Amino acid sequence: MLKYSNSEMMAIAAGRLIKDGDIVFAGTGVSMLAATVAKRIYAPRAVIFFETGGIDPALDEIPMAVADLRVMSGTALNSGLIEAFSTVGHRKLRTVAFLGAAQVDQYGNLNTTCIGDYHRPQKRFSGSGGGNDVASLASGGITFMQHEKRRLVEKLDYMTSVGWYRGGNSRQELGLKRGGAVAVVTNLGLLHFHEETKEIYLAEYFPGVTVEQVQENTGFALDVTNAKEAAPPTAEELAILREEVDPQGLICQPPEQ
Amino acid sequence: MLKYSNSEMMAIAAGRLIKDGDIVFAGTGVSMLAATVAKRIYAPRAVIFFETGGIDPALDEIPMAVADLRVMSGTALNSGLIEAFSTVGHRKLRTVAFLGAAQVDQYGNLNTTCIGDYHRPQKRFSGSGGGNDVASLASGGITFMQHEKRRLVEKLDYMTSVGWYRGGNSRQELGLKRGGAVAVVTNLGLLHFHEETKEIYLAEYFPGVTVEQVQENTGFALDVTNAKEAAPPTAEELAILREEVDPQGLICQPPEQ
Amino acid sequence: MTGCSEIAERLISLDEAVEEVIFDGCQLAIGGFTVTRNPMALIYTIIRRGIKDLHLVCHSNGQGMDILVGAGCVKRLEIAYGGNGRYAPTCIRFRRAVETGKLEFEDYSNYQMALRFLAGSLSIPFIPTRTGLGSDLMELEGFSSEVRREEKVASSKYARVDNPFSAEKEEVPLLPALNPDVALIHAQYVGEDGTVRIKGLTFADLEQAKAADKVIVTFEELVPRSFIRQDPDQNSLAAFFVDAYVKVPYGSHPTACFNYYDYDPAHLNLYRHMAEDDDRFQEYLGEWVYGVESHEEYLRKVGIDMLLKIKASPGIGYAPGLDRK
Amino acid sequence: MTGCSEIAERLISLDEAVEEVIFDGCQLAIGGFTVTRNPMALIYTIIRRGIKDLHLVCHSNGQGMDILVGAGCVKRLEIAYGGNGRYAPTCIRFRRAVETGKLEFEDYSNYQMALRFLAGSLSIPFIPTRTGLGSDLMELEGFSSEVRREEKVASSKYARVDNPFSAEKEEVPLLPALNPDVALIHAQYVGEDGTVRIKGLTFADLEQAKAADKVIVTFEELVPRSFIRQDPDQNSLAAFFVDAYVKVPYGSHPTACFNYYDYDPAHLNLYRHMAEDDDRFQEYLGEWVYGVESHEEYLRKVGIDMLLKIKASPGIGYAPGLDRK
Repeated sequence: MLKYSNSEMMAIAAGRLIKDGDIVFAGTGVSMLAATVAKRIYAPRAVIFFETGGIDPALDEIPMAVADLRVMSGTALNSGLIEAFSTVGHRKLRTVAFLGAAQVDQYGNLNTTCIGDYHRPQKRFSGSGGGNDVASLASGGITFMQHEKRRLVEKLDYMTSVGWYRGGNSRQELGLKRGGAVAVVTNLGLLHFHEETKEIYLAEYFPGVTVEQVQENTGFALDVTNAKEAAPPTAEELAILREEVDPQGLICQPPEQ
Repeated sequence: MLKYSNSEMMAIAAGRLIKDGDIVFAGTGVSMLAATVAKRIYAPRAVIFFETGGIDPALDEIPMAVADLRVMSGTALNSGLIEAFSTVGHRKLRTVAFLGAAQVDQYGNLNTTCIGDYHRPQKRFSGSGGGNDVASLASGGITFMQHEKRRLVEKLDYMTSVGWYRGGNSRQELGLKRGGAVAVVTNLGLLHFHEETKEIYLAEYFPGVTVEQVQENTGFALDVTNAKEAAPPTAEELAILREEVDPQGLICQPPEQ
Repeated sequence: MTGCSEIAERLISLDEAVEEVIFDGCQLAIGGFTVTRNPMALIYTIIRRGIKDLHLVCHSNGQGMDILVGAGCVKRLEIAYGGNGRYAPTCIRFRRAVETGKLEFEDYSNYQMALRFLAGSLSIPFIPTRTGLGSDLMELEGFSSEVRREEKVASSKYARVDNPFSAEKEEVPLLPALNPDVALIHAQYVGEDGTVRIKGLTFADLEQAKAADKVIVTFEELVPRSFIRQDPDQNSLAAFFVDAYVKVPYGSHPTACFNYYDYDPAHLNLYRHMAEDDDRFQEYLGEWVYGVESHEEYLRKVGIDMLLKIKASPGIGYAPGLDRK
Repeated sequence: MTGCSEIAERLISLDEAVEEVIFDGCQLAIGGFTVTRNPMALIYTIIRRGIKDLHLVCHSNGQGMDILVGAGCVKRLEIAYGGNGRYAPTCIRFRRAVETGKLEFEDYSNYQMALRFLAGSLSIPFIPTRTGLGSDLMELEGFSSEVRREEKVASSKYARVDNPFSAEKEEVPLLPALNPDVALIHAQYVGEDGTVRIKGLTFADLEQAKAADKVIVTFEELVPRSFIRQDPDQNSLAAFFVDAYVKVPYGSHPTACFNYYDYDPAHLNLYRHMAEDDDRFQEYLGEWVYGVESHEEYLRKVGIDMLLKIKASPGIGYAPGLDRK
């Protein structure tokens, strides 16, 4: 059996969600790998771009920040923030945004701002950045996070970015015309949202993970009725990830032998 | 005595109004010549630019339109309309706009839209273009026109661009924070505006023109109490205009011998 | 990727592009400005194919707007400036159409129209402006209240709102965003990857393209991926904004295209002369539009002598010494 | 014109620029984004000169923002993102200052801050947005009502207005424009005529510069007029927007400058380590800011070995193979 690490599984599971032709708004870290794996395997016509304005960079090396020089090298076009964000929200484009978060709730809303009181937090994070913008404007959002009770929570300490808001039609009623949370990819599995209620549920657990383990690490009661085991990474997926996408191993360390 | 044509006198009289360091928003025709003469003689640090976005072009040849390729050749910077117009209105810049018009009234308001009813005019002109914008935003506006009774009128058929509006402080009260009409340059002389009332008056009549002639060709009672004769073009001014600025004679034909 | 163009399926002919994208009654924005980079080849094709009832949204459009109006393709026009510089201080068929009541028209200023396209490109419903105050632009509406109720027409010409961030009362005019059905752009370069590069001034072309539902780009030259990606700071529009590409050398003749060719002064003068009279204008259309089967035939009519005369000089971008009277 | 620089009188030193343009309590915007093109040399000079009570307005600023906050120069902060990418997912001195209540702060999103600078650059008082709806960005204000009454602080974080162009009721959020007292920009090229050219992504630098009352530009290289004017489509900012120029090679170290040098991973890691502890951070400032008399001395401390390691490869723009762990 192939050996692979947790973050490799996450990158590949998320990559499989990208459709050919999608405009993928990538962050750094695992989400960048997911986008790049997707483009090289399942979605050759996907276009990767960054909130900083670099469209379709060569990505011969992995960027360490969205403003890394590597996101402006070999691109189709370099522009500014206004152009980048207006592209994410453009009605004629199917744009998918990758997001990170410190907390997610059962409607896919995200916190990247703080733990505790906003004005005097126990722990302060980086803030929205482009997170709120892409969660508001993109056709769909995919979030990455570690699967922990304190991270998958009933109530966010601060709602930085809106997913399905309070479920049902509440997102549309806010005036957000499209988009919403597509999936949450954790180190334990893949979570989707019910079509009508917009409540989160476990769609897939990764090989080696049990449903109980997922439940134990979730801060609210999780619907697991339709959960099935995810397909493990294929040899091709792993080879591309390790040899082409992140050969320096900056993001994903392969598992210890 | 030096011979010169009417349009040469107009270009030079207007050029003399430019101060060193002014950002001059030029149109085509005589106003372009005025700006270029000014830069080559009185105001070497003046910057000429066009509403289309070309800043400080080489102007080795006279442009025939503000979108002429000659306004984008040898420039410091080529941009778009948004950048150009936001520059005209920038509070840190002293910007002077040259304008043309079919009609002007005694407060320096301009009509470049139509004669007769707006919806079914006897004569339709090109419309505002950037005229309203620069009249609203620039630090000052200088208008060129032929001196005729039907052009210097008590009431405009259509107020395309605002000068001093209804005089006094009425321009500021509209919400136009700066600017206003600086001068009207006609083929007969130079008209300025009273500091308080903002009413137009004859400041200078060109050599060979009489005050009576000016009055006869004006559609309202014109204050001529302070009028004096303008200094004729100097040999240097004419030489630069004819040899450097418009050597092809596209705008100003020198007088017949 | 394979050496072939990545945009092969979007690289179509003038007729196909007009057939697929433009429809009777659509709201249309055309790139360029007065005598420069008008998408003329597309415009001739629109006329030839008998497209009608267009709602044209322009800032300062000259040649392209005037011939569309003159050929009877335009029902409704929003515009800041209808002129061809010294070649026609007011566009003649435009003037005639307004004076004879043949056109629904609305006047804005140039900056205002550019801001309306900007707002459309940003997907915001309106944008404030500091111009227009006190003028008849804000006092008089060209469109009737019936027209105001139609699709793609803003419900009012302007709106006003009190600045909510100001302590004193300050009324701010708002401009309605524009989101045309189609934008037509002529560019110098398109890469094999579909990236568009416009050289020289861009006017409001990029805002128009990003504001529109569909975009057709005609271009002078198809260049390799390696060329267009060598300096991506210079590029203008990503491939995902473009719905159809048509390679059309001299595609903006008789208007100019920076670094490629100057405007054609003889043709602009001919056009003005022909436009001055209704019958002569029909003759002009017959000879230069309806009577011409392809862009290649059009260029043969213009003739190699003129194409050489207007050829732009490298490093200068226009044709120095061209007789422009 | 004479071969000498046309901007000679505006070409001054770092100390002169800070002395002449920046004042205690001023509202300051800094260009760049996280680990790229921060105007670090100017920022070190600000710290060294003891400027205080700054009102910093940022979108996603990393290194430059964090060291200003850490050095105690900042009283008030409006920000979308405080991070250095993988080198510090949350900027450490920023985090500490917020957690210990040492900072007046207000959160916006990145697009919102960029739009606020855009509105300022267009001289319009506000601009609509489609983001923020439903989130705590719009529910919670960081600034107190006292702070809201102070100069250069918008009277409210957002406003809402009914879209006057919509038949159905539709509430649209409005963002207040930003017009900082000063913007600091680091660019690759300045021409002898004062024209500024930024290569690679420009972030919100141009909007910040045009929104500000005063602009200081530091740059890598002063280039001849003939060079900067050869392709003016590439230029970023006209000379009349710039109040002071300072030539500072490696002026954004340890952040990156496209085509010139990559970020310095060793220095960013060192900074993170030192920033994690209050005393260590003072040591860092002592060694790298207060203890350094000039930018040249700073570069000698960085050392030629590192400057060669981070040197960008032409045609790629960054330093390939650089150890970035």
